[in-house]
Amino acid sequence: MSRIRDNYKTSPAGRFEAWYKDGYDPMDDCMDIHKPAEVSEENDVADVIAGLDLGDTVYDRTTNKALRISGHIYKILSVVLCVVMIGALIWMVQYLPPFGQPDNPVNNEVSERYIGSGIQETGAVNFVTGMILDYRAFDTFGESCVLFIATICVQILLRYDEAEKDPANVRRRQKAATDRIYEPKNDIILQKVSVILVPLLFIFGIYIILNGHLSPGGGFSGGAVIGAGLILYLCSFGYAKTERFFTVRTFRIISLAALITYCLAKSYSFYTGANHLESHIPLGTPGAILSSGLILVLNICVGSVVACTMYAFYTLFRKGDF
Amino acid sequence: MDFLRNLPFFSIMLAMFTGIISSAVNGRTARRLTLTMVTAVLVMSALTLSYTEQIGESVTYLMGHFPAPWGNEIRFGTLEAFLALYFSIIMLLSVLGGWSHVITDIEAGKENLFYVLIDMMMSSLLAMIYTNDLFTGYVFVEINTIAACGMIMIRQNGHGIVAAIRYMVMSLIGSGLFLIGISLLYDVTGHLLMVPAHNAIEQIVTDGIYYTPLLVIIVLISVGMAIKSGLYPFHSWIPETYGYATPTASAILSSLVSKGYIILLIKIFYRVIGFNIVISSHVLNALFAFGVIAMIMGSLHAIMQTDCRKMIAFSSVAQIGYIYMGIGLGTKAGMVAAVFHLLTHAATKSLLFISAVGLYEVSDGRTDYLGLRNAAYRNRVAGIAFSVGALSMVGFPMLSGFISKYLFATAALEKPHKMLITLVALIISTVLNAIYFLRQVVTIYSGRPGEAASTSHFIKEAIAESTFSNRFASIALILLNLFLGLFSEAVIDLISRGLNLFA
Amino acid sequence: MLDIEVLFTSHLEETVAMILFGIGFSLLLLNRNLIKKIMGLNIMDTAVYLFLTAKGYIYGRMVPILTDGITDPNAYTNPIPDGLVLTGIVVSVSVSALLLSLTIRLYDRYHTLDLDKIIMEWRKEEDA
Amino acid sequence: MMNNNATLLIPIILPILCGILTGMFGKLRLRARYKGIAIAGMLAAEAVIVILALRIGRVFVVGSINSDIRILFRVDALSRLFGALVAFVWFLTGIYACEYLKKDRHFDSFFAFYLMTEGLIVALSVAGNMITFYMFFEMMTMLSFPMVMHDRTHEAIRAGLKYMFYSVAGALMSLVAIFMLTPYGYLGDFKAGGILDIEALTGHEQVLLVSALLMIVGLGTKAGMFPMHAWLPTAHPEAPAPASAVLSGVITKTGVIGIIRGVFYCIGPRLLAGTWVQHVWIILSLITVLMGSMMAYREPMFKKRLAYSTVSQVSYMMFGLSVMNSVAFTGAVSHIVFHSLIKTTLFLVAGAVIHQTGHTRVDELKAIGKEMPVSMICYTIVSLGLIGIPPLSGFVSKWYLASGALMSGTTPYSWLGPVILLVSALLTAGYLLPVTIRGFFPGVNYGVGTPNRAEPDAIMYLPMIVMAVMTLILGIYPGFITATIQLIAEGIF
Repeated sequence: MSRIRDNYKTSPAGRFEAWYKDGYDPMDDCMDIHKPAEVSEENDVADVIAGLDLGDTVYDRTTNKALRISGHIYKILSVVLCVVMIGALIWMVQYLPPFGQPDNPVNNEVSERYIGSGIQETGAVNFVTGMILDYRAFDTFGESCVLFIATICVQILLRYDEAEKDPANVRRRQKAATDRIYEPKNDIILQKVSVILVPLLFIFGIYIILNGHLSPGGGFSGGAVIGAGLILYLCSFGYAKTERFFTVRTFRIISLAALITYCLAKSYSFYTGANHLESHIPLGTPGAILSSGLILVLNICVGSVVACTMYAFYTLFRKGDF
Repeated sequence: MDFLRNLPFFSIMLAMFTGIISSAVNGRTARRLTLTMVTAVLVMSALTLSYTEQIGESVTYLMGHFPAPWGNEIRFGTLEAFLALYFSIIMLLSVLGGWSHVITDIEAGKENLFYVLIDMMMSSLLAMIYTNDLFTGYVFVEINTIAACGMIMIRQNGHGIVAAIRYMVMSLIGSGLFLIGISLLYDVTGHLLMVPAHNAIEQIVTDGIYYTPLLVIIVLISVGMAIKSGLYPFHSWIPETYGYATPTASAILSSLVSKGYIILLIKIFYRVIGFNIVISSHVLNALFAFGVIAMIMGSLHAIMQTDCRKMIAFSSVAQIGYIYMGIGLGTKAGMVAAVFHLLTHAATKSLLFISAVGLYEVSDGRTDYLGLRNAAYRNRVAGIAFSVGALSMVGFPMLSGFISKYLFATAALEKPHKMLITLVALIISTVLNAIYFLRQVVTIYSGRPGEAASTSHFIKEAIAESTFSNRFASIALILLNLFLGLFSEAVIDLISRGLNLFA
Repeated sequence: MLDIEVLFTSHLEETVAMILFGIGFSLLLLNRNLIKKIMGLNIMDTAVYLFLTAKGYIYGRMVPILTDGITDPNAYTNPIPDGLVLTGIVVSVSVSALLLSLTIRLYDRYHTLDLDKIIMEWRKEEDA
Repeated sequence: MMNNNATLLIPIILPILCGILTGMFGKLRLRARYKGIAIAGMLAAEAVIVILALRIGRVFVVGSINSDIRILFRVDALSRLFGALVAFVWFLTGIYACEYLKKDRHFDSFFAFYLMTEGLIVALSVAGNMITFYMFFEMMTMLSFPMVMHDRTHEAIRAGLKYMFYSVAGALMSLVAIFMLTPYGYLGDFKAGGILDIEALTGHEQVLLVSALLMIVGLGTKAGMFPMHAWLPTAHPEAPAPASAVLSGVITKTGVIGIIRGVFYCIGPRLLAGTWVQHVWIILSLITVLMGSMMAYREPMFKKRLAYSTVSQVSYMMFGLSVMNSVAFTGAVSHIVFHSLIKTTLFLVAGAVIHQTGHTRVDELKAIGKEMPVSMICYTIVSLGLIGIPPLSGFVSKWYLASGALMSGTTPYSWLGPVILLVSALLTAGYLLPVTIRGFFPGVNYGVGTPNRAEPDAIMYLPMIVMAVMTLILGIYPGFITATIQLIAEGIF
């Protein structure tokens, strides 16, 4: 008998009757508001809402079936996405302009002007440098800002502060200490080699930077070479010797000065260019070191920034400080 | 008068310069510098807006000595200037609203780096709004991504870092697609500046050659930007990201960062590819479908949350869905609705995050439902602000949310085959919004009788002091919301004129 | 439909670039190991650079640096893609540095490089 | 634009402002008596202002949301009638509430929302086009549900949320209808007899019908019409007595007003007469009438019984509207007025009983008439009115309803409707009068001796007396109300 009554209560008709007798609240299901299992003394919406407590296993893929399935679905979907994308790209390739033909769309009046009248307009013999540092200098400025902000983020992550007291940083300090233990003390071969090699690297890097507008190279590559030299010196002689001429303060000053110079110089040239003013910067004779207006200065700025950044990346990664 | 042409360029450069300087000063100075910079950008953008309103057409500004096909350019019309103004307002209020938590959330000695990130974010947003060059767009998208990642992880607990790496991976996938897209575009058009590229594309469409790559390019760029702005299937990083960053970062991320990408996408649609070509390429239907799915799934996820901030974050999944749904309608009205909802969501989401700060700092840091009970009586301004934000999300008349829902519905009427889906999705999503937001509002206004006796009334001693600037920011954002809701006619008119200038 | 012959004669570089891009993309999206994700990112970017430089090259022309005074545009290859590649390289270097430092911090905390494991651990902490 | 008359704003802004002030200055420790005096005076002033400011023909354009939505207030006979009714009922209930909630924790918050809701309902009654009406309808919902969950108990909050979500869903249904009809000029200003342009509509009749049904059902939610009625019996008993009084008495009527506006002033009856929509509407309303009475008949809880009776009575109006002729329309609108007076009184009595004796079930109310005679006499008068005994006002409206139904050509409903109304009237007698009978004649086995007098304070029973007397007077001289309504009906049909 009771079974029948139960069946009736759960049957649609029974639920309908219950509903319009208002025994049953259609909003219950979607409102997620139920009395908690053990009825708390104080009736309170917060407790009510606690009814939808998602236990602690909800996010655990091993126990939560729905989440595991959705994870699988995501995996399958992403595989499908990859396959479709690669297929589409490769299928599209055959409709692209062919390789190395002079009449491709890319070889249009733009590159002609960069090459044809680049000398007169920028004074740079290296057309690529002339392009990135004069025609499309805003991109390049953005690029150095990318480098800058990446350095900032790495500092945020890896630099440890004496002021900080939480155990994680203590561990990082210990790591720094052990690092000092393991770094090569008197590795004769390494030191002798680097005594010869480091000055060459510095000179070569400076050469690349200074000839950025004349020959292949430029600020970024030269700066990378100098950074490599600094890192080599650090590896072979350790922090004690390095910090005699390169500390965090040096880093700050150099990169700040370089970036500010870059910013101001570029602002000046943008401003004059946009308002069709005469920028009183001599272009000099093409081919000479002191030529092509601001490009030399900008190369030097970029070079110093990049060198400092490389070194900073290395030391931050190695022990979280300069 | 003509000097005003320089202001957008000045604002970009000023933001970057402030960032560079801020890296060398201490936290307080960096904060002051940043606030000054954002205020200055605000004023400049307002002047730019008035200037463009006077001219009535969009201005092209050379970045360098060389005109369109050769040198970089920025270009600003009515809508760009207005967006810059709006974004700087939101940025200013978010920074004001949350700086007290920046101090507590961030390791000592690194606050200035946080403000560096904010400056860079501001400059990249401005550049993404103003730029007229695809590759510049890419570079500043990257700056924006890195700065956002820094903002997420600057809270040095494991949550922040895991959220940051998920965000980073997802948005790098997006920017990879965007990069290959613009490389292909450069390959088939031979231009990186937007206007010459557009002419080349029209040439392509007329004589049919390279049309297949063009379709693939449209798909790649749209998908890349959709991934970066967290459209539904790629939303998995959103809740953790917004839920665990420091409040200022949450507000900025949810209300500005994704919007910057969407603005860039709309700009590319209009200025580079041409809206008719985009419509004919049917990629908009995909965006529409995913947007509709996001509207519903985001709300469903949000209902299941117990943490207030994660609930807000999931609701912004749904709101992004609204925006893409509007774009996907493929009409001018739909685009206007999308842009207006973009503004609405920026205002409302930052309002919600900021007021949520005010709420959980008076309920000893708990952010779940039970923790927030009665909080509205302990901090009345935040309570009212949260309620206003929630009501605006639900689409309460006289608030901005109502206007954008109205715009979506009327825009849908123009597309008969999408009308029904849109209306139904709007209704379902609105009811779901009502469910979770009003549930939260009821919670913060109701407490257990024991504490109710002491706190349920607006009794002085029960009101915990939140920082003045937080209250100020909340009130200002409420006013912004009301402004959008009441004087929407001017804004909508401005948006439609600006979209005409986009092309 | 898909003309293999064209793919491997006149579009070889583009094809290889696209395949590399797909490899990097799949690594970045599917692989659970953080370090391999970063490798995937770099492969993806490199593919784009290969594509761009391939676009810049023209048969039988010189590198775009002024050699003995010739300013005829038809004597040099296209300088623009090289510049774009330079810019792109810097971007990818910065991003890789950021990702690597994130990886270091995560490894310090969770002692694994598997992103799924990390996320699961992290959700357990969060619920606790 | 026509003569803008900003005085229209006063009766809307004033209560909202006072409500906000009440909420804000709740924390200063005034004696509840002074607060009550202030609130009562304000309500009286509001009533006077409504009578003075709502002159027929006044127009005020608040502004325009965008090119094609204007927020517009315009007074016509209907809005004047309804506004006056609202102000009157609000005034009396407010006086009652001052006493009823004197010792309540949430005194201030209750009156804050109470006043704001009044302002919004006045605004809604003078709304000049559909979108304005919708906006104020929506706001009124959002601001009236805190009154339902006044006690902050679990049941109250659950009831409030239920009320909330039903109303939001209903309002959204009507919003869809509005959007679907927008292309046919639905957003224009109200005009008696419809504003849709017919030639744009040709070929889209089904759209029109579907959206008309959506609008009726959606707004019918507020009026507790059949498919969406379930919130009403939950919400009304949970609310404190004054709140449930105005909920039953006025707020349910806003749904009816909305349907009048949406159907008779925008779509126009002649587009719907004879279509399947009209049949569905009639059937739904008749089902609701019968079902409500039955549920009330078998309901032991006093307030819940009254709530069910509201369900049934409001659908009388729905039925009167759905048969779509002027006589039945007159009956429906006059029933709005009479029923709101009657039902408010009933809930006030129920509240007084609970307040004085704490009895909530009907079977506990033995000899209540001996304990609180004045209240029970008022109760008896208005119950007779609700049943429709001739000298009382309920009779007038039901007469109009029945005769209108009979002379409308819509067989079978033309005779089925009156029959059902009659049955429902009998049921009404069956569920209302036992309280009186057992109240005054507890029976022989009731304990002899003087019963303890539990008569409430005069402030509480004066409103009941006033409204009971109003019921009587309007029953004897219904002339000026029915005349006004007939004028309105002339304009429509």
